[in-house]
Amino acid sequence: MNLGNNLDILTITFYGSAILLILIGLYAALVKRSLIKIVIGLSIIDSGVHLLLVSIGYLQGGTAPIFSPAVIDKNPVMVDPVPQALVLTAIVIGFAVTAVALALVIRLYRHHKTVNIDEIKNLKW
Amino acid sequence: MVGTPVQLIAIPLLAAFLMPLLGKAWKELVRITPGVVLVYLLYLSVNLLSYTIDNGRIVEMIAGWSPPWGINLVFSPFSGFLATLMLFMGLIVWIYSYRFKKIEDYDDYEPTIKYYLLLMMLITASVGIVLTGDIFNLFVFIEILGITAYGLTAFYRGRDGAEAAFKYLFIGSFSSVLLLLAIMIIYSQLGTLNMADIAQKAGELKPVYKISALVLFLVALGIEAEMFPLNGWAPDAYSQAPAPVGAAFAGVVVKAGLYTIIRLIYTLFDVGGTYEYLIVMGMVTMVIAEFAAISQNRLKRMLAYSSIGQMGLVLVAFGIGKEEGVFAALFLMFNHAIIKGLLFLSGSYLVYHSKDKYLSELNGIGKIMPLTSFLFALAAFAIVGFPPFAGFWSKLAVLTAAADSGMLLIVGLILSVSVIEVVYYLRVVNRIYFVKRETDVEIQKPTPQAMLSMLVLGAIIIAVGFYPDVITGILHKASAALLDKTTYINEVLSQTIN
Amino acid sequence: MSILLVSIIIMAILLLGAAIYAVIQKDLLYAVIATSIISLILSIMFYLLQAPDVALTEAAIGVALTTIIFVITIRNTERYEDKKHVKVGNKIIKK
Amino acid sequence: MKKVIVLLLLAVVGYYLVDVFSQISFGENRYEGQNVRDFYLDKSKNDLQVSNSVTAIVVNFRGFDTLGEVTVLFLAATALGSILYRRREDAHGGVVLFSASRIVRAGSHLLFAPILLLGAYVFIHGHLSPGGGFQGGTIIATGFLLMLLAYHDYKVSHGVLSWVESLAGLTFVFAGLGGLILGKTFLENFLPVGTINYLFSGGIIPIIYIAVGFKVGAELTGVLYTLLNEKEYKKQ
Repeated sequence: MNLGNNLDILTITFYGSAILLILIGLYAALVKRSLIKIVIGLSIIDSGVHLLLVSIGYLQGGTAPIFSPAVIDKNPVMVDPVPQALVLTAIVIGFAVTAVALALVIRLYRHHKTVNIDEIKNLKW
Repeated sequence: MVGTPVQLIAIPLLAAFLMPLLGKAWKELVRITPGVVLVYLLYLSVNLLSYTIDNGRIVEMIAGWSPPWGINLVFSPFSGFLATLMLFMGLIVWIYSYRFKKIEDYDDYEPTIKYYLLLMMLITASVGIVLTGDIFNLFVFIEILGITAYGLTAFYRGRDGAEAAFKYLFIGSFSSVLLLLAIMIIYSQLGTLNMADIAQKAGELKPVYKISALVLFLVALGIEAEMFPLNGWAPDAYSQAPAPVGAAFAGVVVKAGLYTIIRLIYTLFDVGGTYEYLIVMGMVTMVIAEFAAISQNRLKRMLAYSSIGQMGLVLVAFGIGKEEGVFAALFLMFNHAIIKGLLFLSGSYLVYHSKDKYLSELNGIGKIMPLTSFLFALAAFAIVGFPPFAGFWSKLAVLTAAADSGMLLIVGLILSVSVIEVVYYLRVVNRIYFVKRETDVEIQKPTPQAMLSMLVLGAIIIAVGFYPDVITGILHKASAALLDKTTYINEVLSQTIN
Repeated sequence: MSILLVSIIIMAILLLGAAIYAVIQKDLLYAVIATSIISLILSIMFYLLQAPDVALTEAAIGVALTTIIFVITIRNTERYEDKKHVKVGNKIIKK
Repeated sequence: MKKVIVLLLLAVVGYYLVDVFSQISFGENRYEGQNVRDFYLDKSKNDLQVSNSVTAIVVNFRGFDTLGEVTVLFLAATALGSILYRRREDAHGGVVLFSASRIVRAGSHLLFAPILLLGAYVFIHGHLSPGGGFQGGTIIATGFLLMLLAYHDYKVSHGVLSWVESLAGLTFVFAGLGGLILGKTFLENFLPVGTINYLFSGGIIPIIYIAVGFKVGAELTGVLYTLLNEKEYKKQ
């Protein structure tokens, strides 16, 4: 599937939505008082960064970097596989960090019976 | 040569994957394995270091692709020295935590295995950060370090540990996002992830990218290295984590963070003004942290702030630049690892059963626990820089370096901050020896192996104090290796596929 | 403008809408569902950006696993962000 | 007040990001001459005979990252267990996300095997088509998740999980050390590479990716199992 050559609109859509995702996530992580909301914010930031990274690797008219039998003889232009490999790693790492964060939230709930940071003494700053 | 640098990473990973199975065979193996691995790695690392000092860097390719195509590990006198130091501290921490009461105090065997696994990986991740020559690989190792550090901080089942760990994780997530953005900017412009290649091509970068990447990197790594506004996690994490882990944070983790900052500034980007920036940030970090330390009434928080202050001093020394500044900074890092390690290790036995670890609970403990108190006092004297202990020489080196560069203001500031340091450390020593004991908190005798690890550190402090030459030779080589950027680039990039 | 382009823009708007919804929604369960919608749209976007591997990963990890661990956490802690809702017995009452 | 500061911060960050990224052209070829992208594409097609070049990068060129990545998951599972650890006497009743009806149970049972098969297919063909160890492993974990949700008392044997996890991890490290032992470098391919687009191609790449698939599947199942078995706290 080819995205066409409306590069300006595509730039604004992909970069714009990625940057806005980062900002929305940042807002949630910094302003919200619920620990779960904060973790949601962090994972939204991660999503934005991943979108940004994949967009950077895109090449106009490129195909997916897979030499399937259909394309191998045509010597096609391919998008950059490196950012994709990096994002693959980053997604898995992000999941691991989210899992640990949520485990900590459950632990904090056990002790405090709340996930609101205003009521958890040491988390205020 | 006995082995290659990649074994420093591969063997602990092998052991980590094996440990759950070993535990099924014989439970004691879980406690012993990390120690055996660390001993072997230390042996390997010392051998490699002595080889490197004579013959120059070892650049190891991974997966058979020469730099800049593949990932590579660089074992230079500089990175090798730090890796050896980290492995040594790791071994000491392992000896200390072997059958450490508070870790073993479970009716179940599960947490023990997790503790040793996480501790071993904490050391390995730090070694990986120091050795790697690739920025994305650096990111992966920083994430490994992060996960282990969160797990270890929340290890005790009290509530404060989880709070400290969440705080750490929150700040750490921002750090990883910023790192990823910086890597992205560099890759989009230079099309490479290899450090030497980036250093070579950095001149082609437009200033906006260069500066933004550098700023993103500095903020992200400043979190690990406890730079000033980003160190909110440190005092909590230090005081809530199990005692040996606190020592590992001070001796190993912070070093890894500092290393990356230094590597970035000295090798990757030569943006004007970063050295001055380092000096300013270092000074600010140092002054604020030392003032925070003097107002603490809990032992571990005081030690944590003092540790941040020392890191500030190291940044100042690196900011002075030149051979002397780098030498002084490395010497400080070495001393800080050993001495702060001893302070954490011995201090935690002094306030073992106390709940809040107030300083007032140290009163008169010198008569009850003479040897531990003596070691604590020894470390306290060493860290404030009294002759003839190890700390004296490093502080002297910083002051000489600053004075030689004509930065008299800095000399004055360092000296006055040192006075604060002297005040609060002597206050503690005074409490230990000359104030009458009032609390009835129970006393815990150190286990023999904990005593052994503390004595080794104490012996090193005294030995380096009387014969600083044993360490300065290596340090000079290491600082020369760091400053020689061109050889670094050439040696890494001249590797070919064999 | 091709249909593809229009649908990409619509997807971007949905993506941001879901993100804003996830942030302002007080019911954390709905917020989590919104984050899984973000992941779903992202994975389509990755596919359009010629990154099928990343799309698969995001679909498997972002949509399925991340959502489920959030849901488990909410089940183990509390469902509402503010104090206006309290759980009495098995019912949730608005104050 | 705090919101104002945060909004200001967001404005600064947003302006900065837009400023930097608006200068990075979207969809254009940015590199001239020799560069990593072309090198990887070329080598993955001609030297390694791997069809999916992302797999080639993840497992071979940057295989060290992947080793680190599996370690991150492994440690996350470990840390999770340590964080949520509770003494047996404090434990009390499991969490029921929702009570599954008979139809759901029958459906889950029916779907379980095909999902596992799909996961295995995805990671076995990681070097030929999109997907691979991480995706396949996650799919397998989803299959177990289905069973865990449908049957509250569904037990995943911890012993089996840790055996699978450890053996898969050891396979990865030994596949890496194999190169070192044979006088090459760590993680270097030491098997014949075969022909591109055949199942037996790519040397050690499919072996490593299959190991990663098993490891990720076992680890994620372990994470889900630990979280699902988090006991509700004793009500005072």
